Amino acid sequence: MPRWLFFVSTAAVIAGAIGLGAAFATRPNEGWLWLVVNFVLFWGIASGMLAWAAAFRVAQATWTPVINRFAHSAVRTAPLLFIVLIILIAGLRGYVPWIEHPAKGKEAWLSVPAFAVREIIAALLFWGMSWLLVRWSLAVDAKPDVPDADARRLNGVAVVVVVVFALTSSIVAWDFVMSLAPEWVSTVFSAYYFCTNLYAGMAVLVLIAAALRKPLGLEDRLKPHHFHDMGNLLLAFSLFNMGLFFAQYVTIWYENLPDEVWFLILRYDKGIWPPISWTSFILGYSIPFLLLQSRMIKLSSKLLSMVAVMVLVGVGVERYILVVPSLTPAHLVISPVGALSVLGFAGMFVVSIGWFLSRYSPISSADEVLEK
Amino acid sequence: MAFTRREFLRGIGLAAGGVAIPSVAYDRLIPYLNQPEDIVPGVSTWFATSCRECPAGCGMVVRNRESRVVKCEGNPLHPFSRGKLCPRGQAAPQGLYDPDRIRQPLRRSELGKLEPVSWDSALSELGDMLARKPRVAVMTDLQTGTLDALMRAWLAALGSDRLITYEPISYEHVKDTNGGLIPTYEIAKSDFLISFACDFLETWVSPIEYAIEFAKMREIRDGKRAGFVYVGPRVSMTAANADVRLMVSPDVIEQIATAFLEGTLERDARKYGIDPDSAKAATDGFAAAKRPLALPGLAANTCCGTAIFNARRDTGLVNRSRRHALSYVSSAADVDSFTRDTESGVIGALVIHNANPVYAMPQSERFTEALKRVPVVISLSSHLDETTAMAGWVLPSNTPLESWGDYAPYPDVVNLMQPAMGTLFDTRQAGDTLLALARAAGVNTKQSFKADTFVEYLRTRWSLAGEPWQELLQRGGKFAGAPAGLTATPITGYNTLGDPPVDRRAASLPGSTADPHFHTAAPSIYSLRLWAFPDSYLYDGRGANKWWLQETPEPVVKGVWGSWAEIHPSTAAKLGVSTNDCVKIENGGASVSVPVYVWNGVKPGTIAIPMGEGHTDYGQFARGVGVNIWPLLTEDVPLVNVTPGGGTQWVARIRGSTDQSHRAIVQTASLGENWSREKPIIMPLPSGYGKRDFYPGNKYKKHRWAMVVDLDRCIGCHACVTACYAENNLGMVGAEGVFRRREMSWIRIDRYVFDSAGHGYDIPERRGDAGSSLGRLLFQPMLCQQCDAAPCEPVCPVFAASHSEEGLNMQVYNRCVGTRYCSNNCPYKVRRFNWWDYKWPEPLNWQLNPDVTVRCRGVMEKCTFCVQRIRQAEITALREQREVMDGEITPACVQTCPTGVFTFGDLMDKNSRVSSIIETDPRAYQVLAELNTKPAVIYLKKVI
Amino acid sequence: MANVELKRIDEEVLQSLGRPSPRYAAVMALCALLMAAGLTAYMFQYYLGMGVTGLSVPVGWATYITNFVWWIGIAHAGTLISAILFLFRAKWRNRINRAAEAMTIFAIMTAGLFPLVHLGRVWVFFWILPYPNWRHTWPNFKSPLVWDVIAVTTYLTVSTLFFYLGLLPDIAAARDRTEPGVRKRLYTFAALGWTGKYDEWRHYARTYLALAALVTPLVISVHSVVSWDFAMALVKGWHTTIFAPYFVAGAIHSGLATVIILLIPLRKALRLERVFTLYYFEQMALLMILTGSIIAYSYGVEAFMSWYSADVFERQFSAFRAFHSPYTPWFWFMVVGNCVVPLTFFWKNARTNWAWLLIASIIVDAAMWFERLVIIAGSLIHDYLPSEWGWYVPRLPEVLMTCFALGFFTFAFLTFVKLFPSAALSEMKHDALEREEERI
Amino acid sequence: MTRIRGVFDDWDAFKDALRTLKQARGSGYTAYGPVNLNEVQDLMPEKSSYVRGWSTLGAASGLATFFLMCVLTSMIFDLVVGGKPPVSRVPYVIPTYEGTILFGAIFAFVAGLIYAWVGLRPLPAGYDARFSGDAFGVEITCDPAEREAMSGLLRDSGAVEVYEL
Repeated sequence: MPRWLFFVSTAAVIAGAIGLGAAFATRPNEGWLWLVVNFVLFWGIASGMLAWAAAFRVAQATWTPVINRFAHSAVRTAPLLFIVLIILIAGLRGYVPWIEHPAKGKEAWLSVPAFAVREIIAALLFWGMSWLLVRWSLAVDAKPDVPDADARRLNGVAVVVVVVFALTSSIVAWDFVMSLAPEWVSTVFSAYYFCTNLYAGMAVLVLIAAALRKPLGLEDRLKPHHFHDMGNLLLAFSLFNMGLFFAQYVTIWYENLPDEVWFLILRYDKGIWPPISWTSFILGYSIPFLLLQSRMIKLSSKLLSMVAVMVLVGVGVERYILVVPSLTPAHLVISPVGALSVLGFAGMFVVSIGWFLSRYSPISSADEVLEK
Repeated sequence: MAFTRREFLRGIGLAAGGVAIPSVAYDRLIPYLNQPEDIVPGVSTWFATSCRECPAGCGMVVRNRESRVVKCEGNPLHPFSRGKLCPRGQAAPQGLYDPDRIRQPLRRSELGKLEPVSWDSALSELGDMLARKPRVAVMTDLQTGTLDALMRAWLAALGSDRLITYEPISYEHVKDTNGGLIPTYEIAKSDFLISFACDFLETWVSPIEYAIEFAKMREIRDGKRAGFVYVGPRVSMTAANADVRLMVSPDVIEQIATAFLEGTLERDARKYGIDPDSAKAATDGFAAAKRPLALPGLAANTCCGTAIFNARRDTGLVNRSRRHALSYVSSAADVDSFTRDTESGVIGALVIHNANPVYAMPQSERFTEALKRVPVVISLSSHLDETTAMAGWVLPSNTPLESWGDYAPYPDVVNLMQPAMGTLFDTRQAGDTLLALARAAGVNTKQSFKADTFVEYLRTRWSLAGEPWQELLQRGGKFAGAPAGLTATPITGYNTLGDPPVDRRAASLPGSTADPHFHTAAPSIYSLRLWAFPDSYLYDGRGANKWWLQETPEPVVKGVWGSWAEIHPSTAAKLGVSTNDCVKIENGGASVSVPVYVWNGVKPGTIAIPMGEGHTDYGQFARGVGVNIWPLLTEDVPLVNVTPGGGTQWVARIRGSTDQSHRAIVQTASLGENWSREKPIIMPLPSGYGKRDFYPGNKYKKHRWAMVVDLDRCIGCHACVTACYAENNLGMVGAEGVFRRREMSWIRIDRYVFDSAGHGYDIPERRGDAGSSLGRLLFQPMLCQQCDAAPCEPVCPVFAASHSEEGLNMQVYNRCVGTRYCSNNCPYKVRRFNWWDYKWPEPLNWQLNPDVTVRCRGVMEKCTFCVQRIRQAEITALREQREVMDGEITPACVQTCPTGVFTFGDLMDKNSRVSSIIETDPRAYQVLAELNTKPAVIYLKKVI
Repeated sequence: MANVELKRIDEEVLQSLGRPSPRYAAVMALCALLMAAGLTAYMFQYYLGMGVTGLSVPVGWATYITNFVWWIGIAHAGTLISAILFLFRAKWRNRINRAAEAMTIFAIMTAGLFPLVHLGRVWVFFWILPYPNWRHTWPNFKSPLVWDVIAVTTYLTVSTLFFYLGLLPDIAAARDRTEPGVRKRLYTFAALGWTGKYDEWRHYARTYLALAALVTPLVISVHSVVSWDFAMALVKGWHTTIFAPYFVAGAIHSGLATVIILLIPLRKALRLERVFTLYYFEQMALLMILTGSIIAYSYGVEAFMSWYSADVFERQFSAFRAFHSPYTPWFWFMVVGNCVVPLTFFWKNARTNWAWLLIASIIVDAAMWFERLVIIAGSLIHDYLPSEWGWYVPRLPEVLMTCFALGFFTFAFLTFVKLFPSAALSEMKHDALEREEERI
Repeated sequence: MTRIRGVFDDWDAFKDALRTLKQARGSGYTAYGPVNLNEVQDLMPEKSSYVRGWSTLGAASGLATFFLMCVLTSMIFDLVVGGKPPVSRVPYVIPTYEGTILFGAIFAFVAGLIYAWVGLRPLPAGYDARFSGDAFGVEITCDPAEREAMSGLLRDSGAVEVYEL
């Protein structure tokens, strides 16, 4: 990876560490808050990327050997996320409301041990499977050709990863978002979470592809039509996610049931949060949807990566909106500290995938054969 | 007792009597050429008269629109019914408009068919016959006062005195145990009531009166209320209202009474087959009581038990000086001897008036045979009932709503009757017929009756007593202390053949004869105690020709349109039958086959069947529905043989679970604790919407109608349901319709078991409401909640369901396309769909309320809070340039409820009664409040 | 040599337009019979009232609405195959899309009948449509039923346009290969004078792309809207936010199954074995694994959430549906049929076995129908007030109307495949040439 | 001006012809064929098509129309149902969405037909039925002088038949 990027991201990491440290030192609950936000965001992106790799593999997509390998790189963020998860579990008391006021009838599910157990199992399962996927894909690179056995086991694990991705993302959604507002229930929410993860994941893939196209000399491997296709996927998912969002919103709006509405009213209807929420929605979904209508944008890696950045910002702010208001309904929590922490995580993220990509060949030969 | 202006107007029947109003059948609206003096098109006239649907004799005012009777309501001036009516009273117009009424005189031809004949020829022929001085007898239903006097005078004139006042349910044993009369039980004064199988809230003697008194007695005064224990084999509606219900076999009721007095009840609980806890509860209540009072049922031993009880603990609450008219019913002995005479052929001519012994008489076939031996039988009934069907001559009488007369349920209460509309068919007053017959027989009526017509006779009789006729007529009768000359003379039975009065008590006291451990040593599974109870609406069977009564569900089992036999699951297990299987019941040579309904609301070893169904005649609504168990009643509670088999037949019931499944639908507050609201009331007003609502709700300009329903007062009598049928032109769906869950009632009485285990996943059909004995029942009137955020409204594609600016959920029939989405989305399921075009066979359609649309097939309908009455009041107020007064608007259900469950009013008016109740009463809650529909019907918790 | 290949394609496909065999005719006659029966039943309902159905007060919707939802679902696969896969450039769609699209059109028509059939006063159905009128009354655009009307009509219109556009060049091909006569005149008319000029092709391609791009979001939205008929209500078992994606997946699921059911006999009947080869069926089978697992996910989440919600109604209801309801057997049938059966397609020799393909698809379709019934009637029989719990059993008119739907659909489809080329000629030629490219 | 048409049964020959024509003339020729392939489109003189623009326009108008319909009708007929405001934006998204697609599609279709000049018209004189089946055609519009050269060009690039209209 380019040195400048390395330095920048290391700097970011340090800044973020300082920021979070400061937060915990001064206002611990805020520190926890930011930690949760970052976890939800980056777990989402990383798992989304891997899910793409698996999905392309399952679909036997013919145009993605490079993109798949970029996606594989997300597996390197596992240690970081795992550590954060452990910290979060250890510090549950610091931010979840259902420990001092147990939610009636939900004690079985919303209890510290249950929480810890299922989260750790989920993490092990997902990252374990993804690790297998990546490892087996790398193993193929070493070989001159692709033995059927390898191809088959790769397909197999890919399917597993896709399934596990859906389940584990759902659990993360329930535990780190829904459980913060214990009375709230929405069946589509978990699906919404992992679909937006795929969205964000694709955005990151676009960025990586745009960034590393020249440095790795992949001009002939990443033709405009690759970006066009990725752009179309972004387009499709921006619409689909808006659809899911609307499905949830209209359903809850229509019957106005006290248990359901509060979560949405707080964020999208009354009080201080709606401006932020709607901004994130428009920035993350609506505007990209409109921009991506244009073939020209989709074909150019530069313009497309701008859209991708927009998407990531939108989704990031949305994650913040999903987490924070449940804990501090009355007042906004916006501080440089928070910004820094996000920066820090972003830095870690870049470092880890950079490390991966500088290690391994950017072309997954297992998928390459499919092109032929 | 305060009146609103409206009520008062009703009270004084505007039409001062005397004018016979022509009844015209329009097919189109044509303005009057010359207007009858007292008919203003579009304005109703109210006539005060007396209800004659049962011997209770409640006061009634009848609403007449364009010379047609359209609705009956209680007479607010009446001393004991106080403006309330029971379902039977409400259904009176259906008797009047019964499509199968006898429309002209009939005589039996050689071929044995009844064929039309003109009055003149009938009278002349019968006159000749009577002139030949046969031994004449008259058999009538309970009549007091003028008609009674006339009948006896008429008999005398024809040289006879055989007048039999026949009431199938004669309260024989109540009389026997009270020195030959039926006293008034002043339950309101008592503080502990024991009912020995006495269903005084449905059918017993004077249900409305006792319901009102009951409500008074049950009022909570400084955290206390009078206790009520029911002893009996079946959960009747009355039993469902008891604090403690002692489910015992009919045979031990008398022992229970003594056990109470001797305080051995708790000890011997097991012996009597009742659970010790309830026994204890009952005993404690009794011990604490200062003025306990027992009420006798129909069976002999219940009466004996009561007699012993009231004698030992005499608290002066049994008022024998105020005897009920039913005291004058001919005793069984008289009927017996009369039957014997008839058999012996002494009776030459028998005039039958409204009595129906052929249908309703224990072991009736004996009487039927006897009747065949009477040469001339003349029936004066208005309906072709079984007895009339056997008569040689039918000289149809007017129904009570078309008749003059008087009726004195108590010495101090004499109701006057006046026609509320002109005669519908070619029928006459019974009195006039009698007079005409006498004249035809050569009697000079002017001399011997001082009158040529019955009206004349009546008026002379009253004016002799120097009564202000007009005023009394307007008030509906003479209510304060009857003056001399008007008291109905007591009749103590005739034994012209001089045989001594038989004491039938000894004969019919299974309690005293049978072994007291009877219930423990279970009877052979093939012989059960038959507990025949008068149906809440059909009574002894006389209501069966009115479909409102057929379709109003029995309060507890919810059965309609037919008979069923209630048996306990354990008994069912022994018999090897389940709900809807038929069993054959035999006794005294008669037998019926009837489907069973298995549930735990009845004592093991007992089989309970309602009376009143199984008519072979009596019109299209009665004929062939259910079974008639009168022939089986060799004694009060006979042991009958029950054989399973005979196929299956659906018991037409309004089904659904009685199990609340922890949903807190009927909420309860326990007596003696200090109550508080768990949840605040979500007002159906803009103030009810807060920051947890997505939208702002409705704006109201002037009114927001709302209702308070006091569950603690509801006894489940269904008067409101029938009133709604009458007021709002609800269609008849029949047995199949009810079976398919298509009943049209806009208001229904749900009932839930209080201590339900919560295993409420399926409907009783498949669970049979198991469990040894049924828990306490809670009644809940359920009608459209007029929600402010109504789920039914937004889903309608065409705005047929929308919200009025007075807060009502409007249903625009003309706009409705019938998607039924609103009904699906109504959590209270109070919307009703027109599955067919419902028919009102001529002339039943004459009763239709002209203020209410008749809905066509394919549209949804629902409770409107009687919007027509609301508009009426608003218009009146407008005309008088004032605001609508609180309490001025009374929807039909509110109007007729005997116990005052409902309060209707305006929420925008902070001082209205509804507002203040909702504000202050800690028992107030909303059903399914968690759905945030903001209902405008606020319930007050049941007090347990 | 390209043209040999192209000629072969023409011959193979166009031969299917020949005179129908007796057996073929017999099947159509049977369909006609079913339609007649259904119409008779409907006449009774029309003249007597909704009373002839098994509906009641707790259960206002059942078989009719089930049919509506089910047929709309069937329709989705067609659009999916022809539009979405077109956008994803999945080659394998190109042969089956014609049949699939035809299926879509007829399925929507069939579905469209039922909202009318279930109306209490069908003679005023047009009050639901927004049209200017002297009464100044308008439909309620907040009502899911109005959304339905708009969505379904849009869907019918757009997919018909899309379908016709795809058909255009093939009609021309047929036109040029039929002897003068009625058919020829029909084709000449329908081909709108298509000459195959490349200027025509250019605009044609853009239009096709535009329509495909529009119909894709449409197809997702239509079944979401249908699902909102239920999700908007507060009936337990209806009111849940996941319904939109869940119903869409279900729709495509049953749609794919139906395509398989239709094409397996068709390829025999029309001797198109070499056109509709096993490969295409395999692809659809694999797609069904995906849709099936989405449905499984939805079932799971719904059940879990009803427990998690700790709401007495929710918990009791899902327990009721799974264990105590009269529909319980059907509930489990739908779970197995929709989620487990498709999983067998993981095994190559399951998805390459004609018999199993057919059987599995039939199971899936049936299961999907019962899913709709269990959701619609099964929820209504057990809502908030126990006193109003009921049950539902369909009665003859409903059964016959369901038969009518099947008859109508099959009849229309069979007529179509005899009238127009049932495989996309131009697309197949396109593939043929591209394959040639690759060979060189 | 005369029109010369060459009929190709060989796909590559057809493309060669077009290639040469593109280099030689760049315009004044067109082609016929049973299938549409991008590479052929690339060899054609004319490339632009405004169908998409029309479709976008239609979509926009559909959006406006349906949203206004919802809002205005509920202003005329302003009934509060279920406590929801007469004009509530959330549910109106759905008709608007559908309307957008409906109009977009209709516009696209009509525009497509009009541009492609497909209409209910008799087939042009000299329409060659083979072009809808297995043959391709190249048609050159040139002035009579070039006639020989052009037909030669077509023959050389492998036309099985060359004729003049």
